Amino acid sequence: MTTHAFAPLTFAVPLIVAALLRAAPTAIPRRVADVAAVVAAAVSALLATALAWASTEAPIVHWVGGWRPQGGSVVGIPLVADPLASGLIALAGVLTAAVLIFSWRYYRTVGTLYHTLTLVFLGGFAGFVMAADLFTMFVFLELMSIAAYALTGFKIEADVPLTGALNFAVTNTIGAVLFLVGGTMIYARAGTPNIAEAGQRLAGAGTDELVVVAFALIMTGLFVKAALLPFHFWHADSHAVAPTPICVLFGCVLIEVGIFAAARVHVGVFAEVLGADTGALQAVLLTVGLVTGAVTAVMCVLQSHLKRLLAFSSIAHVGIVTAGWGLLTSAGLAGAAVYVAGHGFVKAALFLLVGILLHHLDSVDEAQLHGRARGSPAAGGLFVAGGLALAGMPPFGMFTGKALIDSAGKDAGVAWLGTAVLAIAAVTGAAVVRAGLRIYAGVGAPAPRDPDRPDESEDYVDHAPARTPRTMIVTAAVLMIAGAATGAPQLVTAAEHAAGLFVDADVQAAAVLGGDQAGTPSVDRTSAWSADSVIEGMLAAAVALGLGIVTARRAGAPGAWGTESASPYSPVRWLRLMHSGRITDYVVWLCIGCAVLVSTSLLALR
Amino acid sequence: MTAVAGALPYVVAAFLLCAGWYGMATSRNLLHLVTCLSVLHSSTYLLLLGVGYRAEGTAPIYDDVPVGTPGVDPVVQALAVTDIVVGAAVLALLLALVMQVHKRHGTIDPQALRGMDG
Amino acid sequence: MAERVRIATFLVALGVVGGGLGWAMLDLPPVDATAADYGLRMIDIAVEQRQTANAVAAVLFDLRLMDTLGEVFALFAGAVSVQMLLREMEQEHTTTPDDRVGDRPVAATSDAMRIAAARLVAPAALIGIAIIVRGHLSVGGGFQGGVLVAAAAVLVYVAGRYRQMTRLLPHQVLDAGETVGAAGFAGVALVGVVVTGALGANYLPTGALGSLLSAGTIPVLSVLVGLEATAAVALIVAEYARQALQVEGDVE
Amino acid sequence: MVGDGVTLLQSLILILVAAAGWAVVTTRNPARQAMTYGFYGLTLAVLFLTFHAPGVALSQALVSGVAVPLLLLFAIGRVRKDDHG
Repeated sequence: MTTHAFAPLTFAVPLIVAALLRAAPTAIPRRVADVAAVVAAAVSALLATALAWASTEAPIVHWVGGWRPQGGSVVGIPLVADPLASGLIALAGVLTAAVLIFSWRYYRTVGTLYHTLTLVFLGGFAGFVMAADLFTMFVFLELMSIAAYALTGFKIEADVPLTGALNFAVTNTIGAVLFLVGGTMIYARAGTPNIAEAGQRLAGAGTDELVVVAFALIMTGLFVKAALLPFHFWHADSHAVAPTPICVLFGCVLIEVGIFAAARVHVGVFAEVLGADTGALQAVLLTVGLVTGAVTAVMCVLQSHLKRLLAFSSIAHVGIVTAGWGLLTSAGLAGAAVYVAGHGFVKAALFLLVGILLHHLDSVDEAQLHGRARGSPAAGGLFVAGGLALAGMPPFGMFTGKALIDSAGKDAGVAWLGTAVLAIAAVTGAAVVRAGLRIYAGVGAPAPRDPDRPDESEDYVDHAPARTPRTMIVTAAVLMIAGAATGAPQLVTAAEHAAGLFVDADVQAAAVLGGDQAGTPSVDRTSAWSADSVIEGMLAAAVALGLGIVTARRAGAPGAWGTESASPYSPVRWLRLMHSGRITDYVVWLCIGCAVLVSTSLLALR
Repeated sequence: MTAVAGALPYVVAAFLLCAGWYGMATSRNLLHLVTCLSVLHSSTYLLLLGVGYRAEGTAPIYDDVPVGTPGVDPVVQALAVTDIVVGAAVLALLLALVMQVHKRHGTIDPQALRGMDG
Repeated sequence: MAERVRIATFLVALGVVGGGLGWAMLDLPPVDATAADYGLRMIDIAVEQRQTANAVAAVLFDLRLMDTLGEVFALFAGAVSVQMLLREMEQEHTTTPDDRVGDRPVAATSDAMRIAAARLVAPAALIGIAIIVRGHLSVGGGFQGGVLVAAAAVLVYVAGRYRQMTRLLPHQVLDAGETVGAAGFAGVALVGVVVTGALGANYLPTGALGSLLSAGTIPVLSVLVGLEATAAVALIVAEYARQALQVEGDVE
Repeated sequence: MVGDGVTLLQSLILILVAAAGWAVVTTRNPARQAMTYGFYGLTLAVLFLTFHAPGVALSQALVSGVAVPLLLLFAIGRVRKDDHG
């Protein structure tokens, strides 16, 4: 068996174990099911890592069913494993394993359905990332989403707004439909659903309204998944409902995969046919990314519900990732990739720390938790370190990722990009630092309880060990260390190389359709670790720390950030009103966003 | 005229998509909203089959027509079947969620349901 | 957002989206002149290289098996989700639905309808099974047949009662059916990796066009999908029926 | 013949589908809507038959014509019972 056969196993293994576990609850002891699920996720991660390792020179292609192209035309569905795709699956696999380990003491009452759905999510995710075919992407997008919707609504007995799960499911289904409509239009024009082949044929036929509108629809669909403004509402709402471990998967890989898929479809299908003017598209993507980042960074600061705070922070960071990709250069994409890796581990650790708080103190509300976790200095230290890492402190992956995006921005003539990214990251970091200081150190005045805010409790926790189960805190610490390791210079080099492969449509097409690879892609090398970048990173961390301390001291006092402003014209009030939690409003926002993307694309790209 | 008539399936598909969307935005009942989502979803079935249709083709099933007769595109048909199944699965899940929302919050009027604000 | 402003904004946006869609679709090749040579090529491959009369089945269970893998697991996950979301909550009494609401029975199905339904059960199930098994030869396949078999189970419900239905198809059987269907599908596909190095490779002899034992793994996979679809649909319907019929016992 | 490709019959069914779809959206009473939806699903199934897609038509008829209305009615029943129970 050669390495290419690993590609289908990354999703087939979790799926088959999921199916077997489904009927298992009575047949096998509970602990066996726990271990089997973790092993399945870990195997998927290992296979993906091996693929990433083996595909550094050229993408590895596996033809499902053995249907290689016949007579120069595609027949089957190719799974394309390159280091970026495989790396993303490896990240998801590791985090899924961590989530399942963390959940060992959770959720006894529902047998193995929780395991089953978590593994189906991973399987759908891996299939979605691997498949270089528009139709297959749609099916696996839906598969992954169904598992995610169900996991969101998992805590039907807890006092949480279940509408969050519904909002998630409805908006994302519309997104998937729009993706399929766009994909079908491409199929009608190019005569093939294969990404590489469609790209070549479109490039030959030239652009018109059809191609441009299909592009806008596909991007709308994927941006809904990526939770970019104004499609982001579902993300924070889902966090108010979903079990804390599941939030790890949502915040760290689910929304990021939207950007990955957007990049893959853009490079494969649209880059050449829309290529005449990358400036316009670059401007659109930078705007979308940075506006998303700025608005949700503010929302992040306004939250006192910890899971929602982290959710808005995730969206802000996806905004940064979008901006990195939006430069449409390999250097920008490399920065985005490193950023995703660093963010994934750190954010996962933060969510698990919140899970521990919930486990002990039955609350995820910053105001209610004020000073109540003084007894856990280790957890508090990890929490604040996580905040600083989000701000871009060395040596975490977000530091190197940001440095790469910064220098890529300068090369692409967007010199201010680094500053904008720094500001967004510092603000989201400050919010986490503030919450950490208030909860674990009791900084500032305790806030009066808001009677409208119900307590949340994780009803399925086995009640209730006095000490934190070691699996929980150790998992969080290990993830934080992994987050620091993603800043290693070797990973930067590898990501630059991988991004060079990824954005070169010729390399991708050669791997899928055969033919000669036109030389090795040029790779820009930046040294992410320079004196300047380290100083900048420390500066960002210092800003986050300072802001965090100031806001922590002032929080709870009247008129502080985050308290309801009296003025009807206050922008903060408008922002809050926008996040109404009503699905009918979100449907309208989705339509507005889609209309903006369609009309801008028609004006700028045609 | 011919171009317009040839595009009629696509136009109807686009109409169904917009109609479903409109119904969702104006809905006052989550069961209604979910059904409208299903209408929006069904526009893709029509679009897919429209794209694969050829008047001179037969159904791509050669049990009682001779092999070699031109057929219509089987790929979009297979995907339409898949799409219908996936749509049904999503719908079943959504309706289950609606029942739970009603149990918890006592209403399924989306205007009356508020999540956590801000 | 004021309601009027909201709707007006929405209609403008919807107009832009719809207009853009319409404009783009006029650029589509008119129906009847499609350029999708990909799909048309599939027919030849299905018949010549796989001895499969039903090209749609060949696409579903061989040429583009990966899509169907996703579909099978989407249905699987859908049923699991419904089961999980509608599980009995601790506050609810676990009363078995007995087709009564409060003191009065659920609107009894009329005798004529019950007899008609009872007569339809067997034919529906048989036709369903035939559609599943002959998926590679003629119209339909595992999914359509599976829904039909599940519909037969629903007819049992119409003819008799909830209890008969659950006695005929208890949860454990349906759970196991789902596992066998989904895991079996993925398993048959995985054997392909071992035998030929490709997921879902068709490693069984393809036989002669038109015979029941032809087309290699295609009928096997069709049967597994049929099992999965039957179990999933029956499970979903049973869970819903339980919700609708459950005697109110919620503790406030 | 109206134009190349789409026959008169198909055009008529297409218009019926559009009308039925609009009826589903504008029927605000869920129980009635379930029935309208079933009808809409069946018109789509007939349309797919004329598009030479019998397999899709069969799926569509079974799912939209039977299964989905059934689920909708069960869900409506549950919600009503909670309201009046």
